[in-house]
Amino acid sequence: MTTETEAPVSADEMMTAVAARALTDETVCFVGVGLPSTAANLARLTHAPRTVLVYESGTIGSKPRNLPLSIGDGELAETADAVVPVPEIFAYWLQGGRIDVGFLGAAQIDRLGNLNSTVIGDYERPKVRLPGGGGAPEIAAMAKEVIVMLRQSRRSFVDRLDFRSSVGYGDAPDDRKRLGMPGRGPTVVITDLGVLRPDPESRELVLTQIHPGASVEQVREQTGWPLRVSEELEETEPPSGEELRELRELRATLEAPR
Amino acid sequence: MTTETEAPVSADEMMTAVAARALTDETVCFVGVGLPSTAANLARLTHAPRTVLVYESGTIGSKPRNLPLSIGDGELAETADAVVPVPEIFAYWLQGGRIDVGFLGAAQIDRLGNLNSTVIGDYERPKVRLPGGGGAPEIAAMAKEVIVMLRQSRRSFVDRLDFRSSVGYGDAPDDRKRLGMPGRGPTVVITDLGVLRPDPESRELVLTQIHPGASVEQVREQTGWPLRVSEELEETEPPSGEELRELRELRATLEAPR
Amino acid sequence: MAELLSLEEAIAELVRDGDSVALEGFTHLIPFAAGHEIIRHERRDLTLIRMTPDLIYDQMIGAGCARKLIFSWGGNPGVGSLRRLRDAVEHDWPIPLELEEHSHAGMAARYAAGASNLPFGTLRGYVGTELLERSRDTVAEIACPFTGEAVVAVRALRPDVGIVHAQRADRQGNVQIWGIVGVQKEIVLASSRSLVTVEEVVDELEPRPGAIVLPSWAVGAVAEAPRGAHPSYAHGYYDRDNGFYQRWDEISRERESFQSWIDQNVLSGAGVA
Amino acid sequence: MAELLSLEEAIAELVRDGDSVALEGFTHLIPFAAGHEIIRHERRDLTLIRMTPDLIYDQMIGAGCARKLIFSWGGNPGVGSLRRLRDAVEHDWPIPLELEEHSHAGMAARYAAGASNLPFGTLRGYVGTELLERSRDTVAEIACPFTGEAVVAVRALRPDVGIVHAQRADRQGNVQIWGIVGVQKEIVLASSRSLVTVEEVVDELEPRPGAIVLPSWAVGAVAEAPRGAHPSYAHGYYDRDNGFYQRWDEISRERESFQSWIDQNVLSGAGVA
Repeated sequence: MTTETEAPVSADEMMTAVAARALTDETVCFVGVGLPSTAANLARLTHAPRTVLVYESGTIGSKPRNLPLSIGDGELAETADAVVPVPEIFAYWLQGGRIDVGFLGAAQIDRLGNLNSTVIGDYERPKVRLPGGGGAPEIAAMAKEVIVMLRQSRRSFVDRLDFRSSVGYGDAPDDRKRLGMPGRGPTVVITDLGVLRPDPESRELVLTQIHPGASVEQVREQTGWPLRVSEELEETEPPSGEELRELRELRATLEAPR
Repeated sequence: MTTETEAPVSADEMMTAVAARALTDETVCFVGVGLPSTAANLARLTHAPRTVLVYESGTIGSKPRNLPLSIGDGELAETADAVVPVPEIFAYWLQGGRIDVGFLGAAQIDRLGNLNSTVIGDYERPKVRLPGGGGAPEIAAMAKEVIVMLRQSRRSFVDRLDFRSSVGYGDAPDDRKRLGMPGRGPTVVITDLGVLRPDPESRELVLTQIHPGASVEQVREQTGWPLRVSEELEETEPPSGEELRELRELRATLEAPR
Repeated sequence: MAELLSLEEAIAELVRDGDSVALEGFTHLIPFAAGHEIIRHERRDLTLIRMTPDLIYDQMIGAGCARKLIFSWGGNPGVGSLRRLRDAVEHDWPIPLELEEHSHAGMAARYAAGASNLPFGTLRGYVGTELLERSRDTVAEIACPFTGEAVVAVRALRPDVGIVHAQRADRQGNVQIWGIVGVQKEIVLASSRSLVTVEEVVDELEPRPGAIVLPSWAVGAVAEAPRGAHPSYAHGYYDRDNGFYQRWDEISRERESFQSWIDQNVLSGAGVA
Repeated sequence: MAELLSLEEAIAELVRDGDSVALEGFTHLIPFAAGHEIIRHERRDLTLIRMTPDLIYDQMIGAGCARKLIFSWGGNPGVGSLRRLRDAVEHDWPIPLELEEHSHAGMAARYAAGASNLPFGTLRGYVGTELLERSRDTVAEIACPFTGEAVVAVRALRPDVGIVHAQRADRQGNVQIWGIVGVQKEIVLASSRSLVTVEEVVDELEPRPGAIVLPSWAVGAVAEAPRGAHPSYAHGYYDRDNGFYQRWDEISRERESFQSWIDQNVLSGAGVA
């Protein structure tokens, strides 16, 4: 299969490459479909070959050659080390504390990393009914750390969530502890404009990294609260030729007829 | 294999044949090793070919050709329709209410069919430490009905148990209901001398059947409480030639080297 | 022993107006043929239960079968929204739809509790989220009697009818499932009545790696429904029709296009898309 | 990733005096070789945990390794008593043995709760029995928050060390088990440290019907121990040595005959009986 490597880097590609880099080798990842699945597979195919992918459909150690469109594609089972029932994947594996990294997306995020994937507007009379929490509430609570991926805009980075589907840091720095959550919470939020990380004290998300071509002004404009910017703001290294080639080959498998 | 059919019928053989007859076809039995396993397999090989044997080791629908010495012999898995983990066999299958008949033995039984398989003497300083409850407490509670098999003597048919390991009818006729037990409790107690059944009102065990060669006097003598005898006491039909042949062939597989 | 019925007989016999019905299959083995048969039988006022409503419930909701939905993730996987579900929730079309919303972990625990004949399942979850506040009837915080720790109890699910699709059954009605097994066993065991649709009925179930077997006596009815999971997939038989999942976004966008798809592909009895 | 160690190294590293240790295997795959290694290492004050203590704990108790036993059925299956267990309980020989006694269903629920990182498991059981009164620290009645129904909570088991035997591992330490799988997975996942002894280490784990796989990263250590489950059995490798189970009744009858058997067959390092 030949793939284009000369086209400019898209926003999704940048997010995916940055997310993949956030994974060190031998990490056990609980993965949802879409960008997270692409990022985890990209890591596996580049710098972190022993990354373990766990899908909520019950496949453990899947090594798909083609990107799955759904969380339960047949290839995930065929290439897995083990396939277990869905109650077991949540009870023994996620709640059991065996997941290093959970990937989450969302429609809205607030400054303490709490997520909304349930509704826009009022719950009873929603403007937009979103898919809902799915595996996210327990991934957010139980994974040792959480990587969040979503595009940055005033509609997604909001002062106040319309619904709290999953807990980041709750309402205060020690809320996770109070709520008995074993995981550390969201350690990095990757957007199409940059990267945010929680302040070690207040847990408020701080812009720590900016992608090539984006400006701090632009990021501030797309954030629904007064955004704090790190004094040591870094610029993201663009995807390397190898990253881009692997990524585009991967994405091509998603569109190709099977 | 040739087996003796002319030897006199032993006490164990009589108990086993009577227990096998108590099973109608298509019954799902939760079986322990020893006489119960022999009885259920005898039923399966004679009048009740569709009897389903469930062993607490997790084998469902085992069809052993040789009698197992332990509850988890390899042949039970090899001949099973399904093998499930031990937590599942107790949660989904026994507690789930899918067992028609549970077989239980015990060291002691009282007049309300409660069983002791834990200690003789004081719990802290026992005269004899018995194996303990094992699967029995929940089989006694959850199986739709229970068949008890044990030899009759003043040491086993006691006025007061040294320890209540499993509940028959508790302390009063409606105790099972009060304790929230879905099963009907022990419907028949098979001994080497006869058969006892609970009185429909008081639940007290009543002698309803006596084996050939035994006398009511003898049964009374071997019972540690004033035994009630049914007005319609029947004599047990001795094992037929076919029953005895199948039974002796089965028991021979237990002793034969594999 | 499971009865071997035609799909039409099975739905006619098992599913009644007002029932709570779970058609399960986690992405894999979604019982589309059975869902279409329920639409053809014009069953009404159903409480539909599924972790991921997926296209099958989008179709059943759009067709007016459902009064209530119990679920945990209601999107079109990898594509976007379930537009008929949204239309029902946002605009009461064709009729209002009550929601009972949980997380995946909570739903899985509720099914397992149902299969275990327990009144509730236990997990660490929901805390700190608005799901907890929204679902007080079915989620409650309880304290561990030994450590005092707070955990969450979720009410057991015991559907009136549980329906799953599987690869095979033998002529006695024993069912074999392999690949992603999801919550198939739990649904069959948790439900008062159960139906398993299968790709084929065979003489013997040859053992396979990763396969589970549901014994005939634990299954209510078995009905042959070849390609009965399409456009989802049946491991070893056919792949997921990702193209159809993508096209559904267009088909379901407008009420008219949806209605005409249902008319032509379900109500006409012409079979699955 | 699981470390591949020799059995001697593994026991030296993982099992310490005073630990709570579960050597599991429900009749099948009982880790005798690991138990014998613990006896050779003269570990003391252990809390031994097993549903069915079987011969392996009879030996370890007789050898003085155990301070406490957590169990649900302590007989010699199909044969009779565990005479060393009885001698410890009835006559404090070689040292007193504290008992924590449960039912099988309760133990299974306790292991599953441990593997699930829950503080307790839930079941319908114990009610009306003296087991409930004897085990107040680990069994408690609780009420369903939705229906008010009484059910029983059992305290989760999280052993310091969990040890099981399996048929195979690959060189990365992934473990494959088939036949009766018992509570092998639960023990490995519930324990702080875990060891799997295997019949053989192979290049690749060929998929097999009925097999489960424990991924290497969920296992602490793997040690090769051929015939390591004898006199119990390893499905596909060797049968249960029923004759030894019957002979054990004689060997274990007297303290002297037991001691001399241990000396000759375990302490001498001559290997398993």
